[in-house]
Amino acid sequence: MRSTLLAPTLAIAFSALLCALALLASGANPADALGVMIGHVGKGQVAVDIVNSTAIYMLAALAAAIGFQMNLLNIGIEGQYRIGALVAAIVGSALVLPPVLHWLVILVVASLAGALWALLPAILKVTRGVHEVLSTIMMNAIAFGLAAYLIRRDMFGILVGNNVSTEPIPDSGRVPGIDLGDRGTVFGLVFLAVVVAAVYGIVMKRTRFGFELKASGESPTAAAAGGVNAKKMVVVSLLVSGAVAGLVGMPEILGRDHAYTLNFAAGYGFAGIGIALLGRNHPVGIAFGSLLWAFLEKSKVALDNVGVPREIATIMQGSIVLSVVVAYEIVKRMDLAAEQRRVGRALGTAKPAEQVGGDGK
Amino acid sequence: MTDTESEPAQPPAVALTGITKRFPGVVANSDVHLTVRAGEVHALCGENGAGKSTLMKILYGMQAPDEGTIEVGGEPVRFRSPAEAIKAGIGMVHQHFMLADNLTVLENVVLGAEGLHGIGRRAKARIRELAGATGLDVDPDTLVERLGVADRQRVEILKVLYRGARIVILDEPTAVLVPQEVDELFETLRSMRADGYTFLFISHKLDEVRTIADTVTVIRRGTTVGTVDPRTVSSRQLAEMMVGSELPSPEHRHTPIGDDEVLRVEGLTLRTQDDRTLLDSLDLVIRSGEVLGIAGVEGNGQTELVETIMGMRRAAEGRVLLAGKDLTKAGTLARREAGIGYIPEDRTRHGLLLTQPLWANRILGHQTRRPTARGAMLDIAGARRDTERIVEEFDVRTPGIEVAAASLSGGNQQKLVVGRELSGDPVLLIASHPTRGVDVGAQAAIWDQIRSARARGLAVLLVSADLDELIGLSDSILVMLRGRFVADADPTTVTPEDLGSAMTGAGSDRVDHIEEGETR
Amino acid sequence: KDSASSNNSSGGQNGAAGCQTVDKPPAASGQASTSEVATDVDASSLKVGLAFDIGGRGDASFNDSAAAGLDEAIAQLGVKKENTKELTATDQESEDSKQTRLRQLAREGHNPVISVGFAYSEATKVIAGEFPNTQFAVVDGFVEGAPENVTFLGFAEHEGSFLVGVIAALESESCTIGFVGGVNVPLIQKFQAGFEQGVKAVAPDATVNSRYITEAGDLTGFTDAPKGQVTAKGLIDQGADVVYHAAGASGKGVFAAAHEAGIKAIGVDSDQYNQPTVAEYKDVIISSMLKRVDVAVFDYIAAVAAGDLANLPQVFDLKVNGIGYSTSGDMLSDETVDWVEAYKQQIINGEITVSDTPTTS
Amino acid sequence: MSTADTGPGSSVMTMPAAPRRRTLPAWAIFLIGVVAVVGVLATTSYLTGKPALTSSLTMQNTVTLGVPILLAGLGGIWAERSGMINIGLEGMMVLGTWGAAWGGLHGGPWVAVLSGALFGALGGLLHAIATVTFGVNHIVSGVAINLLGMGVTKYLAVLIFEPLSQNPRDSPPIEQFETFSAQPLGDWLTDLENEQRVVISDVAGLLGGLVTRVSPMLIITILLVVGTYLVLWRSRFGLRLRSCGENPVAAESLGVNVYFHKYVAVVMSGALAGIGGAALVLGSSPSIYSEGQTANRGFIGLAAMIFGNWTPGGTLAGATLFGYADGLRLSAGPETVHALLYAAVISAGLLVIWQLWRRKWRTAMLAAVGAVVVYALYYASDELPTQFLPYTPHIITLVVLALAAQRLRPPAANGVPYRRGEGD
Ligand SMILES: Nc1ncnc2c1ncn2[C@@H]1O[C@H](COP(=O)(O)OP(=O)(O)OP(=O)(O)O)[C@@H](O)[C@H]1O
Ligand SMILES: Nc1ncnc2c1ncn2[C@@H]1O[C@H](COP(=O)(O)OP(=O)(O)OP(=O)(O)O)[C@@H](O)[C@H]1O
Ligand SMILES: [Mg+2]
Ligand SMILES: [Mg+2]
Repeated sequence: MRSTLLAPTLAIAFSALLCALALLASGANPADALGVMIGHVGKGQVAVDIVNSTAIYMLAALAAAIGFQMNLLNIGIEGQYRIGALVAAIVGSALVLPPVLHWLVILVVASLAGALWALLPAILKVTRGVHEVLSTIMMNAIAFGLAAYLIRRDMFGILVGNNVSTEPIPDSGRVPGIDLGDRGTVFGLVFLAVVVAAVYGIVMKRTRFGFELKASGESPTAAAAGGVNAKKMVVVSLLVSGAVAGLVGMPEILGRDHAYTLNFAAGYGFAGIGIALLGRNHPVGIAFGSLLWAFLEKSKVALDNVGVPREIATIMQGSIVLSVVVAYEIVKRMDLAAEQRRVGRALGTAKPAEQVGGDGK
Repeated sequence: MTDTESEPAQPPAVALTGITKRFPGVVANSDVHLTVRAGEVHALCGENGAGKSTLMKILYGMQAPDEGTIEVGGEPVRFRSPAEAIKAGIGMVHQHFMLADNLTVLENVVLGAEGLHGIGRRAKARIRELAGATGLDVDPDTLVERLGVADRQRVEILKVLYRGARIVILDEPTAVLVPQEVDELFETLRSMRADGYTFLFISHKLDEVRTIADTVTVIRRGTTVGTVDPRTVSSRQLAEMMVGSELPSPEHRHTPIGDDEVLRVEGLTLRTQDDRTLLDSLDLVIRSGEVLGIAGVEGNGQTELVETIMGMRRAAEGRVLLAGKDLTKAGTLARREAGIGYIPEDRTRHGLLLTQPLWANRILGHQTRRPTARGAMLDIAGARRDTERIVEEFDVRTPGIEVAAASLSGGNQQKLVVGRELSGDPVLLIASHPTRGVDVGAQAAIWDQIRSARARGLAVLLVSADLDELIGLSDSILVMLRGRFVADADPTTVTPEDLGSAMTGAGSDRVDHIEEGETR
Repeated sequence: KDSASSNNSSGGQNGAAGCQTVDKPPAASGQASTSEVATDVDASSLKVGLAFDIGGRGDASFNDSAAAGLDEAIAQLGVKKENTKELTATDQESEDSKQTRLRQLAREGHNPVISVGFAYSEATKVIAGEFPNTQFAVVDGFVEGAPENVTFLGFAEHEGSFLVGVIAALESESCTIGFVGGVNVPLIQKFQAGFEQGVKAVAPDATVNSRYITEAGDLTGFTDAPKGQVTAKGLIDQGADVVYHAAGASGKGVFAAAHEAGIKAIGVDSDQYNQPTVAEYKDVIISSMLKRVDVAVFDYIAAVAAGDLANLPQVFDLKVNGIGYSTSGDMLSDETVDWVEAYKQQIINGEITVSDTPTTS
Repeated sequence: MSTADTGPGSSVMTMPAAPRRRTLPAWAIFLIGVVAVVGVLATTSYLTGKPALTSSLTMQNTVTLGVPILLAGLGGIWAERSGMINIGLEGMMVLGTWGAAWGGLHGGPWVAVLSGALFGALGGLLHAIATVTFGVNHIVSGVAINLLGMGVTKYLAVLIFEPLSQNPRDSPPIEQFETFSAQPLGDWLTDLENEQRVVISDVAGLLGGLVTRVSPMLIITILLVVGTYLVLWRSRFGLRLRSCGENPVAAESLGVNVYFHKYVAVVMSGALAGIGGAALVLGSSPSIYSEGQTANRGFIGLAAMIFGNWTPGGTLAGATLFGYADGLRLSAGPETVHALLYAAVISAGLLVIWQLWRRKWRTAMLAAVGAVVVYALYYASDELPTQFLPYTPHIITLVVLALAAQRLRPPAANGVPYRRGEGD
């Protein structure tokens, strides 16, 4: 318990210190900057934006966490969510269905497309032993190519001003949000992220599947001896990871943009990897990590507004990840030593004095 | 106690005084005193976790003592790293091989000692020169991964010789060797002793100790119990010094073998990707209440046999039937569900999830069955309850079932694994080296559990490198060599030496109570 | 039918002497009207907010050009410097960050709020709805259904590109001409389309090879000078002796390649002959296609101050001097300038319609 | 008491592998590979009438685009051979670009290279502190360093460069290296190339590209490739370093200071990535730092390293592939890239013959089917959709990996946490 709270607290304090130094170096007042970042949350729709972004980051981080649970590094989330979003936008705009059904179909299509984009790396890994980092880096690049191809005007793209977009998704496919008036609109699919996180939490903790996933992650050899089919787990976890990744773009597309455009945001995949590690692959940890990440991301605008270099927020993201993991590591070592001490005490092995009796010299 | 023999004129090769080493929660060494004369083979005995390896690592500079002093050749020294110990003429062959598979023999040997003869032609020449002394006959440019166990052992000794060490620590060098290989090793040691080398020799096998050692020091619970002359004590006395109580042993107790055929293996063949044959058309049958022992030098296919029967490797040909049911195409989980329990040879790699709590380890391999699971959901309460039962029944010494498996000592880890594998009423237990590396008390407990399960009708396939254990527990023994069964021995009459001969392929014509062939 | 031209280069002969050209069009008649916006208005009461695209002020590209327009307004229209605010977008930011930025500017009382780059179109539409009394403008932007208070400052890049296409055709000896686009998106395709049409108008047999550094979605094509250089070298290797680029910062590499091979190059957006970062290569920059974002921004501010947005041009094109070409360095002969002016007049008069989509691909 | 016991020290011994047939030395395989590739390209160039496939310009472009990737890949080798995964190469490379521009402003191109190396090395040092000293997961640390690299660089660019260049994204231009050409040789090769004789002109073209307008950066890179090989495979220090990546506990038991070697390796890795950044700066014209200029080259470098089986020669091949395919697309255009399909058909044909000769019927069959499919694609189309062309090297990499990944051999203890005195 101590480790779960102590480590992040230490780490955030430490990275805040680092950034304060950087701010001082550039002649800004760290306290003011922090004040601006926090004050910013109360302004306009920023709070709602943070909530919306949190949901998106959560989905990306959950996708990454599913891979991490079994020691797979799915760098391909970036490509998977792009393909998921694009294919879902294309299919969603072509369909006419009653509202709820329409959303569900779009979400399923997005997941399938994301999973499909993870399929090749999964197959290459289990049949040919290709490292997933390498294959997913390649697939990310190729995803850009496919996206550029599909959005060509002779394919599925239409021209809107200087922008290219897919056909807009009809109203029945748009997921309504919670309108908070001046405060903005919370995406309806924020709840999707919550549901995915809850399902993830339960599956990991309570089900055979989660157990097998974690077991293969911790020790592939022990898992194999315990009857876990490692190859199957690799394929399944990469596909599930890809499926969740496919959903990453959905809150924005179904809740706000209603089409895939050239402006479609990039970078959620890499953020997701960082957040999953920050949250220790735990759903609650991921939720808080996403919140922190979203807060930092949104504060870039606020910092820029008061003339503070907004790169500070990026530096802060990097240094928080680094210091959190370092802090975790330190606290883990402390905990392990404490546990060994406890075991030692309980078993009495730490009391050699009664045994002393040797005379050898 | 033979202190008087040391001549005052010559200082001892090594003198350890008052060594204490604490680990978190454990005192590994506590006020240890040890004196090793120059030119002797000094054996170190003690039960698991007594602190032998730790003491040697301290002498070798790998760990720093919390208290105490070290003298080498009469000079007080303080090693901060192995490099300094090596400089002082100390070399160490570790309990676990310390070799990099993907480097060549040459590279493994010269690593860290590049200053002596470089890493090129001169070094190669020097290695060729020394190889003879160790009996190693391979090209120095061979990758170590291509070497067998005995050759790896030789490379380890070569590493020590190459550095010009005069004091050589051998930490359980014989654990993985068959009797003939042990004899060869001892030959090497004797001739080197004649050349003036000093040895510190660790072994659990007390007869070996009495064969080779000039002096024996016994360690118990991290401290020296005494130093004795091996010629004047019996193995039993030694053992009692180590344990502090009477020594149990694997005696053979016959129980009737049932008629039901539990496991039938027919024509089992396993090949590697590049088409080498690892298992060559093996047949065997085990009936209920029967223990079938498999003897063999490590690396002759026992691991592969067990893993193929468990479905962890895919057989190229052959069938595996459990109680008449064909499992040839089944996966590991299906085989477990059909009633096979599996004690793997390496519990930390194949048996346990080290960072998970004990109850989670109870679930492994039983994730589809009661009481640890219900449908697709885990039954965590059930798993907890049953873990408590195992802890109770198998005397697993732990402060609770929430601690990580890594916190348990090896023997207790092994008891947990055995308890788990005997849960859920298996009809067949596959036990690979079930007592390897566990201390005497735990060993006896594990033997008892296997015996009583057998009495209830369990069939057991036992693979062990401990020939006494094999002979003591088995109803019949098959000897494996290069992926085939080469002999069939009767445990009531066979001796470890006979078995050893058969295992190396040397003794096929020497013993009458070993029947040739691939029967059964 | 062949019309001989001057000593310059654009003779009517084939081969190394230059391209076979069509008849020289009649000399320019009529005048380009400058924008009708009054410049004697007093804008001292305006608070102007400027939201840049990635890069911001100083990027030596269209952000900088927009900034120049604001500076001009400060100098000429009496806008007070302290009443202006500039904010800049970050890489990979999401749509809501753009909205927050605009909202921030609007809330602080900036009016007008000008954003730079088509990526702001959608965000501006949303925020303009929230602040009906604030005037908004989007450089390069367009989106359907925007409220009244949004002005899209669009440009006829293809018209300017047509003119530099004329220059290229006249200046080429080999009659092979190259075009390097940064990223294959509709905006840059406008440049390609106009350029190709311009070349063909003068020299129907000329070859124009067009290449893009990256495809839609991969914005690195605008920042990768080495790849710009490689691309231009390839075009030069295939015979091009005039190259035109619309590749942002990658264009530096295009100039470098032209410089190295001793051929001619045409710049884009601003008068690159005078740009410090490429000063080394200025001797090959015979002209630049000018996209007068500064003019548009200035005119827009003036129009807001004067309260007559109605008179602002729909599109900043040749007619209103929103688009043009530069002659800095005096590397164009009078003859060439005559040709260009003649075509310019034809376009202004509507005798030539320049297409904004390339015929190929 | 190490918890992750998957380390090499605990590997279970099973049957030893059979002694391998004597294989050719690495350099011979490398040479045969080069000859085969040149042969295939020359044949394709001849049959499809696309001289650009083997022109000297293509070679020059390959060098321009390949060098930064190669340097990043070399950095990857250093780190991973010592057992440290370095996914932070991109961030270190970005630091290198800033450092190079900054150093170059003050002291010219040589200082730029040094300063790029220094800044990259600082990134490496941070990675080493996090992973070696604190035992942080290597990937996490790498991700963080990528973020930090970009954040810090942008921050510094605004702080230092903007006042000079009036541009927050660019530095002022720095002095470039003088290039030189091996003249008589270069001319002779150019003549040969222009004669368009089969094979000879192709070889002349490729060689010509290597010897004309040579930048000292290329020489530095080649020296670093050779140097990496010599240091890691032919020196005492290299042996120790590699042993840390194979079995750190064994290395420790022989007196090797594992922490020290890992530190050196990771810092060196950062330095090489930083030199890669410098190569990018110096290879741009004008030579400036410019935001976003690395464009994922660090990741591609990592890919080239894995492609190259963690060896300098292989990484050279991987980087060449990326540089070649990208350069060909940009400079020769889509039709020429299309001709690469033809090269693929020829390669597949050769593979069929080779597999038939080895009596691997199944593989031969698969290769034959592949050849037919690719040929059909080639025949049916004039051009590939341009949208996919930038990703040609990525697709080739996937195909090559699918065929050969089983031969890849990462260092045994790569990415495995190591703590002094905790092995057994
Ligand atoms: N690095 C370490 N950290 C914590 N505890 C340790 C460490 N190394 C050894 N120990 C503990 O110290 C005690 C002595 O261990 P050591 O390895 O010396 O035993 P040993 O006598 O060699 O036993 P074995 O016969 O099994 O080899 C054990 O309780 C062990 O768990
Ligand atoms: N008889 C077989 N049964 C099952 N699988 C086989 C058999 N023969 C080959 N394979 C599998 O087919 C694949 C290709 O086999 P092969 O060994 O012929 O390829 P190769 O030429 O060695 O190529 P590479 O090793 O580069 O993949 C391998 O994955 C191999 O395991
Ligand atoms: Mg030991
Ligand atoms: Mg093969």
